[in-house]
Amino acid sequence: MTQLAEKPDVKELEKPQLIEMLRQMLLIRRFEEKTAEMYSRSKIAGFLHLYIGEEAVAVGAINALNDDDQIVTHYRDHGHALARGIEPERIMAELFGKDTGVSRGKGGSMHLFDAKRSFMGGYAIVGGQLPLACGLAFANQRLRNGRIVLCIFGDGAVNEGAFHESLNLASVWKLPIIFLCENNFFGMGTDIRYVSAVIEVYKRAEAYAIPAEQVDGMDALAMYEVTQRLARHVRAGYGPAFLEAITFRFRGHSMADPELYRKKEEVQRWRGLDPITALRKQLDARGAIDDAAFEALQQDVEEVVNEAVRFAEESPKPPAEALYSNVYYEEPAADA
Amino acid sequence: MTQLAEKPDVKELEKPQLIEMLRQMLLIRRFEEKTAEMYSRSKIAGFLHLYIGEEAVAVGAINALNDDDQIVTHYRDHGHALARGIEPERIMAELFGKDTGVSRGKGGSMHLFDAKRSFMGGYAIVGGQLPLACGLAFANQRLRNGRIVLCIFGDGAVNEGAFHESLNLASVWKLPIIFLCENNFFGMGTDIRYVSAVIEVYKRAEAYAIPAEQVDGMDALAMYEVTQRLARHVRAGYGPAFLEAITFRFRGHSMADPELYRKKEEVQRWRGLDPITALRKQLDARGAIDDAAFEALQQDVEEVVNEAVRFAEESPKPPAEALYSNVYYEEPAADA
Amino acid sequence: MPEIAFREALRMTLREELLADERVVLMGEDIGAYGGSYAVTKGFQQEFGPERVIDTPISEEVIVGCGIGAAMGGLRPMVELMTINFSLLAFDQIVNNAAKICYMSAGQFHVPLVIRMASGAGSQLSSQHSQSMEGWFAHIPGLKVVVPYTPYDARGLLKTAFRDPNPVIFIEHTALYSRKGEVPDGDYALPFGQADVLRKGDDVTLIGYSGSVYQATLAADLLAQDEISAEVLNLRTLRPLDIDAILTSVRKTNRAVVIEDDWKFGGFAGEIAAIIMEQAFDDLDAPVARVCGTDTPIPYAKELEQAALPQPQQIAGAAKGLF
Amino acid sequence: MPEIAFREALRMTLREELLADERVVLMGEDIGAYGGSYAVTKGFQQEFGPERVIDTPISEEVIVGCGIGAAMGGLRPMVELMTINFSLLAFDQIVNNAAKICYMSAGQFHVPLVIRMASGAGSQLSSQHSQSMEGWFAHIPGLKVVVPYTPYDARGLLKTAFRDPNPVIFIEHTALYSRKGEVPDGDYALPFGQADVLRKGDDVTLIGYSGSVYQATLAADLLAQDEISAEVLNLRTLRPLDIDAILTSVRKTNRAVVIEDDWKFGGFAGEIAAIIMEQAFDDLDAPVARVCGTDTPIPYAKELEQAALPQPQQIAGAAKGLF
Ligand SMILES: Cc1ncc(C[n+]2csc(CCOP(=O)(O)OP(=O)(O)O)c2C)c(N)n1
Ligand SMILES: Cc1ncc(C[n+]2csc(CCOP(=O)(O)OP(=O)(O)O)c2C)c(N)n1
Ligand SMILES: [Mg+2]
Ligand SMILES: [Mg+2]
Repeated sequence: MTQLAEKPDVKELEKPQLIEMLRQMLLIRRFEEKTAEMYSRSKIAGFLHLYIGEEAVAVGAINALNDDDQIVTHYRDHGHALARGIEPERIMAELFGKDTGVSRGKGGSMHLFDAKRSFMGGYAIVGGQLPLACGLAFANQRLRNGRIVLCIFGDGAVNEGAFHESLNLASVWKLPIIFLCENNFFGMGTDIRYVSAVIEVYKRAEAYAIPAEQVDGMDALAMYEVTQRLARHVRAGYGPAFLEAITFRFRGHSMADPELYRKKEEVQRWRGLDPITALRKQLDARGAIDDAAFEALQQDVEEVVNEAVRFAEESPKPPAEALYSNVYYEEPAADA
Repeated sequence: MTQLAEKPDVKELEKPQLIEMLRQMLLIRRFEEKTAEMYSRSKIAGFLHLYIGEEAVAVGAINALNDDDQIVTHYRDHGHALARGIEPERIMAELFGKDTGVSRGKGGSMHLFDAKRSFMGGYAIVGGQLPLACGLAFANQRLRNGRIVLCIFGDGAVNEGAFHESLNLASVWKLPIIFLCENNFFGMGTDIRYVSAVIEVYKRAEAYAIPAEQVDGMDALAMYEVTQRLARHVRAGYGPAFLEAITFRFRGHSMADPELYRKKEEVQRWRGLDPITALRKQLDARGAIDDAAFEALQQDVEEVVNEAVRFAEESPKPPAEALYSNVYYEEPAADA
Repeated sequence: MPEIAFREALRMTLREELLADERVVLMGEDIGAYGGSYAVTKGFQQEFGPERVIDTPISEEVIVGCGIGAAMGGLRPMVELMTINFSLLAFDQIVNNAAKICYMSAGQFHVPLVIRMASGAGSQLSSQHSQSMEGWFAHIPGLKVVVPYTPYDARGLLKTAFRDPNPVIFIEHTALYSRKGEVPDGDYALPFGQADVLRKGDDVTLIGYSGSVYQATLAADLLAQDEISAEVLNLRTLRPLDIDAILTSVRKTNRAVVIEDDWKFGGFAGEIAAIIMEQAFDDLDAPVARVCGTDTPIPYAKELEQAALPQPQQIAGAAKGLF
Repeated sequence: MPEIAFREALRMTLREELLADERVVLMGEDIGAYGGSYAVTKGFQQEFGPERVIDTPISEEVIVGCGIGAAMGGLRPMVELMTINFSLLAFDQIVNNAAKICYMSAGQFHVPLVIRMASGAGSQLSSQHSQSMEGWFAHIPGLKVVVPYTPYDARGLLKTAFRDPNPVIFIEHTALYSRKGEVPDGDYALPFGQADVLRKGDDVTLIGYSGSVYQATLAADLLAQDEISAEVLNLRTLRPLDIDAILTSVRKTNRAVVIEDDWKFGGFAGEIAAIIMEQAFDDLDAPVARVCGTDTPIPYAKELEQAALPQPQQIAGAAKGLF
């Protein structure tokens, strides 16, 4: 693994980098709107969990990491995968269940993987990825490769035993992990206030002597700033850090969600805090973008997403033999 | 269940009650010394976990509860069973694997049960009894029967996922439970400092907004005082409480333990703080006991323990059919 | 008799239990405000209140352990685990506590607990969300394992589950929730351990449970086209297992195919095959055939997933192979 | 060849792996300062340091998950779970992650992890500490399951486990640790999926694995007294399973008894019996017999516990019943 240079401080971010972050957020938004459309047209099946509204969390945090830092996340993973730079068409192809998908059609929406980009996977058992993050970080520590792990999970995962065991182990062994909790106040249809003894999630990290912060997850630059700061701390060998990002999902938990459990007004209020509008304003203030440039970005993203759909549509299905491959490890083919 | 009167405050404990507590501690001590002897004579088999050195925790805490409050504990359960008033001979018979044992020879040392005394069992999967405590307390809450649950576990159990899930649930649902952690600084051969991010166990309860205290587990009266105070709080419906008792086991983890992991000096230092000597001094100061009375107690306990062994020896083995009974619930026989 | 959906049969019964017995409480993830991930408890929290129909944290181990303790403590709890895949997180509580407390305490305590969970594949949920582990529960002494196929089964067996003083694992195949079937208005209960001869036949016995019974009936249709008369057996419960019904049918047809969504190797179909061959060896004209899931995790892509599951054509083919 | 104990064979091999490969780390509860609850790693922490031989918190789920992640991340970890009973707390990690990551990622990641655990009953540890769930692991595609009987097996198979790029569940019956057997000094590895004909015979095949092979050999002695020549098959691995060796032997003897400590109903012995009857139906003079643990939790009392486990007399009796 080549150790890449650290990313610049938020204040030193140049125009192109700021624009790129905005582009990624627009891409995630448009990409997911399209997946919803494709789901209703039965091009995509299974569970589809949209990230719309939470884009700033993924884009801010992941852009602040080194490119070879590892990411391990949950089933709501499109945003994280796109922010990490995985090709939209290969993600769309995965959702279409095609052989050209990132997981060759075996994983689907909840299980995106990309070894080349140290994207260690989306996992669908709530809390199940936290122990894996400990192991990945443990390996980094032993191999002294300078890589850290970004472990992403939701507010609902905090009540799983795996959360407790993982934070304790990470703290005792000083593992290089940033635990990033995307607190969108709901675990499926359950309000965090009814199921969590302490609703300020970051405070629970104190029980493990892990430094913890809370951040506005609707502000991409704030996410970038705090993630980079924590990454330095973690990379320096001081042990894990915990970050609670306050955010909100604008859509239902999954496409199947009737949303009986929350008020339209609440959703509306949050839509008013749209992270994309927010970042656009910030860039505007820095004179980094004008309307024309913004529309150009939208244009660009629109084409990328349409191209992704075309690619997915035209891609071949996995061959019948694929059912039986990869159950056990196989020597990689020459091209791999 | 008849609701019994609460126990008196520690200052109001009368001489007979104080003497009884001392007697219980002597009984536990002598009983277990005898079980060790019987183990080496192969009268007892399996795992045998001695409580010697920790007697004040069980005696102080359990005497402060109402007699119909429920106790659920771990495999190191002889002390808790004796303090709850279960007949020594029926416990010894259980260890001998006899039909007259509290669990009719099916449970052995790690699984003592006594429904009549609301002794809900000793459990051998570390942390496995905490979820049960939540359920028992939940039932008490719904049945409004005024009973609370004393859930006993060790410092090692604190790192199990079950601990986390149970404390969170108990707090959110305001369940009537006292979580009693017997912190003897070792989980089997592992020093708490190497495996727990926060070694002051009671502080971990803060992550669940559960009021928590630390107490000298070598002081029976201090145990009594704090347990009774917490019991009032819990019984009043304010939700669970957490108590960390600092104690030490004078013997190995189990009879099989070579004790490679700790220094003789450390054990000696703690033996100097013997909880029985300590309580005897306190009673002496209160003029509640003199040497003659103490020797009488020892005499009495000696006879009780010998009688228990005789009873166990002479008791019949379980009938061969017992292997197949109780796999599923059976209507109780007339006498039960 | 009126036709209602499998889901309705469950709802009807759960409502009756909630109305009939104060001690009945339902606990689980998203069974309240959300209405249940498969809408089985929809509206219940509004009707019975959050004290009776309780949303839990995402903490499978304590949800189940709490159900066990509540049952020991005098309530009549029903715990919903959303899906069988998540039961792995509560396996210790189920195997080491629920199934053993009555035994270890020599009958001083027992655990009248119903644990419901959805099972099965077929909705493109990929490997972690598509498992069928009914056989693992059936392996454990101390548990009872219920696997209804029809709405009639669902209602009658759930009733019995709430009358049973032991821990009952009640498994619902997701493909069945919306399927309709006749259910009498009146109250009735179906005993555990009594299989149902869903279709009479003379040439071969197709044995299934839960969702796989449906595949068996489709296979029976295919076989009928070839003048092969298949008897279809719906097991209804795996523990206790109605061995008599299985042997009676096989002694008549002299051939059997066992169908199971779960992996074949080390699966429950092997137990059924072994029992038949042990006890009806001389009645068999051919070894018992098994048609099960492929020896792979379940993939996401539709065609691959379908290929991983027992198909009517395969079952019919296996049956014909016995002649 | 020198005779060494099963435990020694494991120690020798683990030491070699630690010496040979920097990436090898051992993690588990009490494997360091305490020396391992069955003394398999005694002295290792002193020799290799706490960085290589690591005491973990009592947190089975993260211990296993950490092993999986470490394996994905480039190490060669060995996780010790103390006993198979505690593996239930890590079942989700084993079933949903270890066994599926290679598949779900289409081979982009794999999990070269060895998970060791002690298994079996017979020491009066009562219901929660006496289970044998080898068959459950064997049921899961993506895992390999190793069940050594002799010290020779233990050394050769553990070597192979460390060479395998997949998650390997390595199960050690507690009754075997102190048993001695011949082990060559030199380095050697035993391939997975090759059973061992421990004793040649013509009249009946006794099939066992891990601890149950010992009962099988005792039964063979009893049968010899009645002029019945029993062949004893030691399976060595359950996944992959050496079906050829089983069939070859049964085609010769025409009779088979499968012995397993675990509960019979829904257990792995049923799979073996089913396979034999499916593939050697016409070679059988009698249905395959199974001698397994009783359908009860394991009780504490000595006589009751012994009655719950397969005994040589029972095995011999079952074998005679086939004539
Ligand atoms: C162990 C487990 N239990 C339950 C589920 C079902 N489930 C899927 S997502 C989810 C809610 C998770 O909420 P949160 O962690 O806050 O993430 P979010 O969906 O809000 O991003 C639940 C209960 C599951 N997948 N795994
Ligand atoms: C789930 C589980 N893991 C491991 C064990 C083995 N074990 C038995 S007792 C014990 C140590 C527990 O220590 P602690 O909770 O501090 O209680 P103590 O023995 O010190 O009273 C361990 C690791 C077990 N019984 N259950
Ligand atoms: Mg959430
Ligand atoms: Mg301890």
